[in-house]
Amino acid sequence: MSTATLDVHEVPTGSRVNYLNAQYGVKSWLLTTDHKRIALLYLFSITLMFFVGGTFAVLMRLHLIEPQGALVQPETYNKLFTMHGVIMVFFFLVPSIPATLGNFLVPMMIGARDLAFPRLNLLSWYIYIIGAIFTLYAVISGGVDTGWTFYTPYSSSFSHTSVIPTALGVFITGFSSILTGLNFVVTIHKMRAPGLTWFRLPLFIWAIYATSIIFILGTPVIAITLFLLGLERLLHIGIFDPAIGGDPILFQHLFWFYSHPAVYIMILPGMGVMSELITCFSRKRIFGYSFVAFSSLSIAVISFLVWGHHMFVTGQSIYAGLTFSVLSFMVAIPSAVKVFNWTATLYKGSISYDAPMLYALGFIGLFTMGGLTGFFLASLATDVHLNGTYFIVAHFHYIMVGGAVMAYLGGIHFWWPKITGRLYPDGWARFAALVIFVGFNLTFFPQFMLGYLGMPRRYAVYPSEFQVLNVMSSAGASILGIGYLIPLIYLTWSMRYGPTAGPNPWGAKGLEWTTPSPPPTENFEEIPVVTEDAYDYAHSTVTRG
Amino acid sequence: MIGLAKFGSTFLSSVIQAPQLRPEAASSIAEGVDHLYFVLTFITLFFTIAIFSTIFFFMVKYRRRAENEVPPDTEENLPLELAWTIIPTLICAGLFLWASSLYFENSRPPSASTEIFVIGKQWMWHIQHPEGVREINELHVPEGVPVKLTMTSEDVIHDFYIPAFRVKKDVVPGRYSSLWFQATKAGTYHLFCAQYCGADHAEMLGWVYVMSPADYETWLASGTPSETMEKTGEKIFNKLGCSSCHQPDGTGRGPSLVGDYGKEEDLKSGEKRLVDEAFIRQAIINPNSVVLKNYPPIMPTFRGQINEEQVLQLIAYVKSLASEERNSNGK
Amino acid sequence: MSEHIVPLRVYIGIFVALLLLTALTTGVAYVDLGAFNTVAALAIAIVKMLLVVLFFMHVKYSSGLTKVFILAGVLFFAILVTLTLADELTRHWSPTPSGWGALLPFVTRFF
Amino acid sequence: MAVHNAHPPGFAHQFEDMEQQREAGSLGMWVFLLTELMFFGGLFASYIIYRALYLPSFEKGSHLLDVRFGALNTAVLLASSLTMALAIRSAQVGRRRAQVGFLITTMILGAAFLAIKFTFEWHHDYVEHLVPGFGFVINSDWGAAGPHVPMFFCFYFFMTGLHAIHMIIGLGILTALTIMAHRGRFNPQYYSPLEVSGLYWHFVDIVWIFLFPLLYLIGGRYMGAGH
Repeated sequence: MSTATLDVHEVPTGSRVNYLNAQYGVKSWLLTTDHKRIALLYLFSITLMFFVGGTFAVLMRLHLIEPQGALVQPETYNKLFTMHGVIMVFFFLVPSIPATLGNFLVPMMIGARDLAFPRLNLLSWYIYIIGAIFTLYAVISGGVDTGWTFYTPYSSSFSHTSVIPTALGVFITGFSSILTGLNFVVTIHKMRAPGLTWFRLPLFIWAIYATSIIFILGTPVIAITLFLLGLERLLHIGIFDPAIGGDPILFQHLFWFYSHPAVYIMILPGMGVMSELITCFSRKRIFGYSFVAFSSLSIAVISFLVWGHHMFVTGQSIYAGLTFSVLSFMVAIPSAVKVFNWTATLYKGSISYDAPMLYALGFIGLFTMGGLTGFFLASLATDVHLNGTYFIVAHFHYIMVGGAVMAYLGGIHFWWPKITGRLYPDGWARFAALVIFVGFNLTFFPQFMLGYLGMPRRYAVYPSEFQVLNVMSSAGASILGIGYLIPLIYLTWSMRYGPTAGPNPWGAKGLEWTTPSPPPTENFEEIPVVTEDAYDYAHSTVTRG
Repeated sequence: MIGLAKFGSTFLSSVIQAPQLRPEAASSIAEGVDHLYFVLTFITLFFTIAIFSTIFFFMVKYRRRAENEVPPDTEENLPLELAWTIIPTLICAGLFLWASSLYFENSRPPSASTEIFVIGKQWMWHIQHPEGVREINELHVPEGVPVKLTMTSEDVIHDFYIPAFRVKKDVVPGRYSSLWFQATKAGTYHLFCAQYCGADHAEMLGWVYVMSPADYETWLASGTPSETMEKTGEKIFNKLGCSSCHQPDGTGRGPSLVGDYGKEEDLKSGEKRLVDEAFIRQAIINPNSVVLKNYPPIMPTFRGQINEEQVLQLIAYVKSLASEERNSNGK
Repeated sequence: MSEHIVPLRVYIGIFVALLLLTALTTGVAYVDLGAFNTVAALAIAIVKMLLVVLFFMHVKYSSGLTKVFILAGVLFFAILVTLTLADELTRHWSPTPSGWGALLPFVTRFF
Repeated sequence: MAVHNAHPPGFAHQFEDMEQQREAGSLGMWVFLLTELMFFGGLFASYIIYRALYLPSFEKGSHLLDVRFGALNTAVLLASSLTMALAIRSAQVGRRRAQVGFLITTMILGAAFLAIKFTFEWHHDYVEHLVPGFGFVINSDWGAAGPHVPMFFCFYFFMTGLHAIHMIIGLGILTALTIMAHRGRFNPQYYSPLEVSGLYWHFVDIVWIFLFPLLYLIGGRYMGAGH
């Protein structure tokens, strides 16, 4: 960053030692403590989980083409949506950006050789894998049918499926999140390069920091909650069982204390990616740096205060309902501030239409939709009608798939040359972005209407008047499914056959782009000294290379 | 801005009136909820379109024209930042106040409501009218009369949802939840379970029949003649020996229940509690948690000895004792 | 090393204080103070915690960052408890609220 | 990047110097303790709610515990915290013998705590049929408070059980530390593992400081003083 021109490391990939070719063999991967290799381990594992979860989703949508159900028995359908939710939430969305891009980029962006605790980082991946094995075992051993929310007393006393292995899997994976968050917090606090003050950090780092706070403070609560659920199921001691004096609603409180902030675990890193993409492809400093940075932190904090809006119709006290409603409205404000600032960043920029930018624009549109439909659910009066219907399903998919997954794909496309040292075919990437955008909207927009019309979620069969919209949604799902397969194919192809990428193919700022692609094992030959603010495109010539 | 919103919502509501897009509105609160819904829809579309078209405009106007182009540096603009922080805050505050007021209005049943009892059970709805008529997966209600439902579950959490009335409430085992509505249009409407409750969750549905009050009376009378709930309740009351302590004249070891319903009672803990359905249920199931001030904590729990339906019948009986007193005072 | 070395007598003093407080909290439990039994027990526990945190865990001599982290932890624990109790303890208040007047019982509790 | 060629013992490559490494280690442990706080926090929150709902049963249950063992264990654990702090101090001033001695004392005290817990308390409870899920018997003498006494014991066993698991993990860590200390791995320049493990041990102590009044002294013992 201290140098004005960025194309200083022009060395052909083949002849240079980098983190990918420094060592070979399965053992060198499974015992690695290099944050970049661990990021790739995560990338492969979560991609696998994504397609497992995605398969369940496709089966669900196919089933719902017919009102009486086209494919499976209701019991099987219940397992499909449960396993789709569990796998997508806990094994894909939560680790998605933090564990892959975060792991790869946090040390590189702050000018460090590795995370503070590299062995702990590897341990996190193993914990994730153990959790995933338990959950996949539950899938194979007959599945689980409680819904990803595990509501008591159904999950504790009534379900006859593999609740314990699933809950155990989620419990274990929680510790992977906790340790990853811990590692990031310490690294960001203690290992920034000289001159890299908090207000010179890339906004991605702020977002990851905010996410880590949620990891640290929220995840233990879901862990203890699932622990109690498991004991309750095994021993029937009555903590959540109303028949012996327990309170099933307490489970929901504890569950949502984590699971609502978890939504922000999924979206905050996406917002961080967004700030990187928008600035790079418009060659502009971010508009309102400190507003964007602090909005991440305030989202992280407020996200802990709003969980009760999942429980407006449980018979929750009306006083608590009011409190949670007003706080839920509050969390919209920092999110809105971010969207406005991204839009303003484009003003008078030099905007290019590379594939990552298309994903970024898709993100802004879908996230805005998703965020604003949150108003319907924070409003007590409309929430009563919409809670538990397809409106909810559409709303959170707009945030998590339209938002988080779009940002994840945008980020993967953006840093792919850095991660692999190869370029992918840009035309295909843009085409995929378009297919995903169209498929997504066709899948989930009809679900808003279904919800308003009153179709409850988690229905294996439904009254026939809802069929038209359901068929539309299923059609969209097949387009969306294909849209996700295209990047899988060309990105895999590019790892071997893609043209070699230079150190900085986008002409981007940021310490990670000053290293060769792929970077050497210790990232920097010499720890850089930072003298300028983030995204300072105006004061240096930028060249793609 | 408000005018624009008004226009937008009127426009939208005329579009959304199309039967494919708007669910039937058949209760007194449906219109109010829908109005809020339309305004929210308008706000959503307005901001989504505004942001998207701005981005689109910038994308075209400021597209990169030369590979090594360096645009001017971003300028900070504090007033703009404050404006787009404060304006959304105000919009949110307005929406919160509106939605919450509506919610308050909708959550308070008028005092002269007809009361019907609902028990959710995997995977059916048991409904009992105070007159003794029972239904399964069907609910007959009179048009134009406020109806209050008192609901509980025998097993897991269910959720009683009538889309056409815009009402929904979880039906939780171990406690009472209540719901009220006033149907405004005769007809047949969906009744759904909206909280996942196991294998046949999607089959836990039924129909709500809204009838004119006269038809409703005929329907009630034609139902299988059976005991009223309070009558059954009285029998249980005597069978369980409740009457030995709760004597009508107050000479027993427990308080007299005559006229107790609807009163405020002082508890030993210093709290004041209104004697309503939930209180009576708690007193039967967990008597220790609601010991009255001047009485010893000697009442045993009846948890596990009677089912939810019998608890409801006991409550109906205790409530009838209250109106008896009112009647005798009147005379 | 920048780490502060705490004098031996401070450690011993704190330990003796902790033992005395343990004796005190046990003793107080045998006196009928009504609701204040719980208050006293918790107050003593908090004092004991502070002694351990400040001296045994060296927070008195630590950076501001550590203190901020600890306070953040306590704050979020408080959020968890308060907002859950906000529902659980007010559920049966005034079951038929009317308009904003429903807030009245909540407000009057403070006067 | 000067340190790379001259590694002090225990130095990890990703850090710039020992000071940075020590600060990172200590901050990491504090962050971990925050997650521990929230982990126990979920349990404490549930406890508070059920205690409010079923106060008479919780008081009855509390009176079935022997306060003498609770108080004794508190003293034992506080003493172990003291010896832990003294072990770290010995490292700071470079006394290896004292270090090992204090660590072993800490372990003995920790083990004593667990021994009292398991033999005099849990075993006794099991014999008296006070373990929910394992043949709990509701005594008719408890009167109206009876039905929810098991709920108190649920929390009693969850909380003390989780605490005991933390103690056992702590004993494992202490064993490793004792071996390292014996081999002279720690000196006034490098005692980071000792310091962060100390933080963990003190945290476990603090959890007990709260468990003692919450479980043994609910609502005062004056009613059940004769037990």
